[in-house]
Amino acid sequence: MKRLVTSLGKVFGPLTKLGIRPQIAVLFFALLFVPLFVRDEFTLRLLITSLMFGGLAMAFDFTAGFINIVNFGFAAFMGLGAYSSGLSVLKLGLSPWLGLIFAALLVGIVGFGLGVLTIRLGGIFAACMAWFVALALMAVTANWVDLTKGNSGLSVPPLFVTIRNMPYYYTILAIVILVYILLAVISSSKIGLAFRAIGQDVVAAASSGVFATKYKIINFTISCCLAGLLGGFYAHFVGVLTPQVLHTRNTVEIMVISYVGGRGTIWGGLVAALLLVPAMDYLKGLLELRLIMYGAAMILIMIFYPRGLAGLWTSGADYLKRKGVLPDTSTVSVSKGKTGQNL
Amino acid sequence: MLEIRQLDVSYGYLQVIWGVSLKINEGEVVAILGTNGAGKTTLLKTVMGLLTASQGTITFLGEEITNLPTFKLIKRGLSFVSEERNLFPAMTVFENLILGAYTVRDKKKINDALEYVFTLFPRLAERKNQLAGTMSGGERQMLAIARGLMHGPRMLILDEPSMGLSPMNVEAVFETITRLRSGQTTIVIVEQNVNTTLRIADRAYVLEQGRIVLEGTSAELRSNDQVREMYLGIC
Amino acid sequence: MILEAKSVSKRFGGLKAVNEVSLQVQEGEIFGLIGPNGAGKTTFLNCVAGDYRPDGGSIIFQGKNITGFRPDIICREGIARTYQIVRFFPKMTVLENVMVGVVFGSKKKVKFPERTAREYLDYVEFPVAHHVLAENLNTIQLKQLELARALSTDCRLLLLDEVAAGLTPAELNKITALIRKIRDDGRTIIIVEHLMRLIMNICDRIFVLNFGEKLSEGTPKEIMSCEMVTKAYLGETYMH
Amino acid sequence: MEMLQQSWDIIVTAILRGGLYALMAVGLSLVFGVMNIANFSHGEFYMIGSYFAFFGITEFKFGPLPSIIFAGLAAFAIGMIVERGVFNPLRQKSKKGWLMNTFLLTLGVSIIMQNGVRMIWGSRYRGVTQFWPGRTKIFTSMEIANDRLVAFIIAMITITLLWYFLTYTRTGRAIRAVSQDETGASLMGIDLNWIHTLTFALSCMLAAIAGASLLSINPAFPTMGVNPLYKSWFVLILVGMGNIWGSIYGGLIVGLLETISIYRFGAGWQDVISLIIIILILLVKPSGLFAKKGVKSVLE
Repeated sequence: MKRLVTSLGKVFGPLTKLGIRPQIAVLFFALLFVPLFVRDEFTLRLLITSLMFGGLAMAFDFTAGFINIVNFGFAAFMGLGAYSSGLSVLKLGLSPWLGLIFAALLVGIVGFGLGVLTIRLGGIFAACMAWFVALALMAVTANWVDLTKGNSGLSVPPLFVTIRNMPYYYTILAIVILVYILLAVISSSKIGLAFRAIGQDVVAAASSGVFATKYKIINFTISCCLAGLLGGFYAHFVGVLTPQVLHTRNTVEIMVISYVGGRGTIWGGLVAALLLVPAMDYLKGLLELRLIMYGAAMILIMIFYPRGLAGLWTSGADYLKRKGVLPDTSTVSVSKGKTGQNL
Repeated sequence: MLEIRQLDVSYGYLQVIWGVSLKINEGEVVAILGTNGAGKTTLLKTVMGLLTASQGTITFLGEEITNLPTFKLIKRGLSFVSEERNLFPAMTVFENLILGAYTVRDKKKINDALEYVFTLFPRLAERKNQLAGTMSGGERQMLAIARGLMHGPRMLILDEPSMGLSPMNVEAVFETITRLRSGQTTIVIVEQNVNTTLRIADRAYVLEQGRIVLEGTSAELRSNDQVREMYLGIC
Repeated sequence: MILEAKSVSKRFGGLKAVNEVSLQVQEGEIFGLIGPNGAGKTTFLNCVAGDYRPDGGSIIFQGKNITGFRPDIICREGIARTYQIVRFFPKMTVLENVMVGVVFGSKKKVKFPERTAREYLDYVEFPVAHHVLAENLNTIQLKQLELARALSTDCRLLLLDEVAAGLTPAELNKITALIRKIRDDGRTIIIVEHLMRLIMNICDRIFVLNFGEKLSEGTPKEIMSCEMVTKAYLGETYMH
Repeated sequence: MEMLQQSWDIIVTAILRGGLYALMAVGLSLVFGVMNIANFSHGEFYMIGSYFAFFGITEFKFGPLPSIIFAGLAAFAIGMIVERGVFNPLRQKSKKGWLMNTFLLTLGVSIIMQNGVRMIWGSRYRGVTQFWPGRTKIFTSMEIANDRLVAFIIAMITITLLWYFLTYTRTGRAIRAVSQDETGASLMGIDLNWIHTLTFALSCMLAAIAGASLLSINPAFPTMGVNPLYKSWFVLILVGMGNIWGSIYGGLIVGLLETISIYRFGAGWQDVISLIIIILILLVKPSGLFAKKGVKSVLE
């Protein structure tokens, strides 16, 4: 076992340096082959939804878990992406693929603008401002019936001229892998160091030479941009858009997934989505009870295991390392002088 | 009056207090000395129920109080003036003091206590209606001590009363402690300011790495070479 | 002259926390800033470090007017600081804490930030393994960590705000030696402190603030013998 | 003349509307100030209040006022249970990341309450036609339903009583003490657990009174709390967190913004307009209109 892990470590070493977790690389590899075994269109659809939520949760965590700003209007940015991709195809005649890119850019620009205006303030204030902007966006979408068809719904052309789900599956898998690699690489870079510093103590970060506002805006823009991209995918995957896409309810769902996954980990959200979304669907028959259970589970996890699934994984790995099953990879560097606890 | 037996305290996995035993008699002024990080504040906070003891017992006036919630200890006559002062910044001096007597229901007793602390600190009487948050460091420390006296405690525990104060204020605070002592309040004091503390204390314990390494009367400790070298910086 | 403050003022509401303070700090000296509580010492440091924007006056650092600059820019200009209440990144390791300063704090591009960070940790003789999370450290260790982070920005001028608060004489001797070492290695230091023994011991010159204004300035000897200072600051009973 | 009349109408409507937003916001503000919880389930207590008032009238045959009081007390009790069952255990376990963790907990509470109510009482509307029949003439040509007027008066009385309680009573002072320094408060002999439970329950009661006194205007249904929740958050952010007097002005401002935008742009756009204006105000004054820096307090 130990030798296996060590040799795997050699293979994944370069990946780890980029901040990409070997276990996630394995997961992606496995996901590549899923459609070979899953022939059932319904299950495939569910997996697509799970991956989509996983991507959204990762993008959400990139802001919440690193610079410590909860984008409470996240679903609205995703919804804005969905509508702008859909409308660019319908009104400007772009291809759906260009629509995705258009959506990502547009939402990125909106996120940048909002960031410039509000995000320097930080804390619960920035969260509420993002939320208010989201509520306003949703109200506009619902009321600007000429453009968006309002609550009766906007039909959007699909990405592929096929009723099969396989192409969508590989598209979203590719998007999610890209999102993960992008976020992992950024967060293990120098910029990521700045993000974490800002999230933990803004004043200390500033007095160490970090220009907090700049990095906050960079972070927020990237996160919004990805929300827009995934929103665009949603539009062309589902086919019909209503203002409900922008609803706070969806932000809550994404937030729960990312928190259950584990804050500040990026990958936790993806794993949580792959577990939670199918589980919720499986329990559909329970009606209200299902949501009550959802709420209760959330409360229990928050109280008893706030570090989330990622925390569970880390503790497990630590346990195995202590037992000697896994090699201890943490570089122990003891400097001169006394070591450790002189509390 | 207060007795601690074989107390262990940990922060997470890290044990900070190791088998500490000590005893404080009625009417004494006892100092607890030690280097920074020796566990002095931890010890006091554990006595006050702000931290949890993992082993050992604490008794106060013959009853066990180990790990009781803080508010119950106040009702039993303990009072703790913390290092951070813990004042209510948006309330006036007067309101802060009234809250000090939260456990006292008798109006007359509250008024007596107010009068007492105002004679002790005339400065506070002048600033009765000032917000605590707008006061200077020295005044805050006075208010914190005064507030700690409002419920007529049997024992007053002071954590670093001179920390962050200018020398003049330090003198004022120590003068107050001397005066309280003649008022028959039992006092436990934790200090960095070893010289001055040993002048006013009857006895002292020395804590090192979470263990008691020395104890004795102030005179004994002042003449102890080890203490002089380590804590008074006389080399 | 490395730093010059020209009639710097800072008000909070009606209160003049710092009022027309002018001072000059020479290259390579240890400059003490003392005064009773609320005299405006920390406020003045905050004005220099950019945490506050002064209401009046100007601050010249190495011939450049840096008045009202952002703290991160001032840091890269070469002024680093520590805080009265230690500030650090609790969820980062000791090494990462210092790396923030190495990577972002200096105009120079550092080739191997990790190695440089370790050098600074060794420089302050940091006693704990570098991969420990900062939230697990105690006060004195955190002070050392903060000092290492401040130094790691490759500063020319270091502002120390009450580094000695809460230290015992033994630890004090250690930090005194460290401050001297930092100065001997070519950095200028402004130190705000209550502990007179430390101040008198290591400062080349001392500046006394009282109610936001200059009271006196001179060598430790001059300050000790200045009656005005003794009265206002030290109190009658101190000098036994 | 007509213009003048119209603006009076707008102001009166805005005040009536704003008074209830203020009542909601005060509760939200109290919980934030004392417990440091950004409560997302506040609207659910408004909803619960509405239901209890309905059952008070229809099942127990209480009069309007007793029904509202009944709703308030019931929500108080449920609030106590929720605090003891949800927030208290977390407080005992760990206070790391408290603000975010409790925020998520309130989301969980909100989900459970909404769906619990739907499961027990279904999704249909339950309302009463009138509490206090009749209309009152305010100006020569403006009449207002008595229900609206009384609801406003109830809101104002409740806020005044709360203010008195917090300023002059021993327990009220203890609540403020906890909001300013928890350790300090426990060192005064204040039982933090009890104060937290009491504060949360009080806040729930305020929301429920708002919901109950509007029952004849807004019938009870499971998701009715969403809108008042949004509105009270608008107020809270607009005036700055944890400021009771500010919440009253804030309530009136939000009420005014809404009423004006409904008059000028028609229903549907009111949220857009008032949000845009709030966002603009906040860009100029980020910590809220009435926030004081550095001093956190329930009552200032």
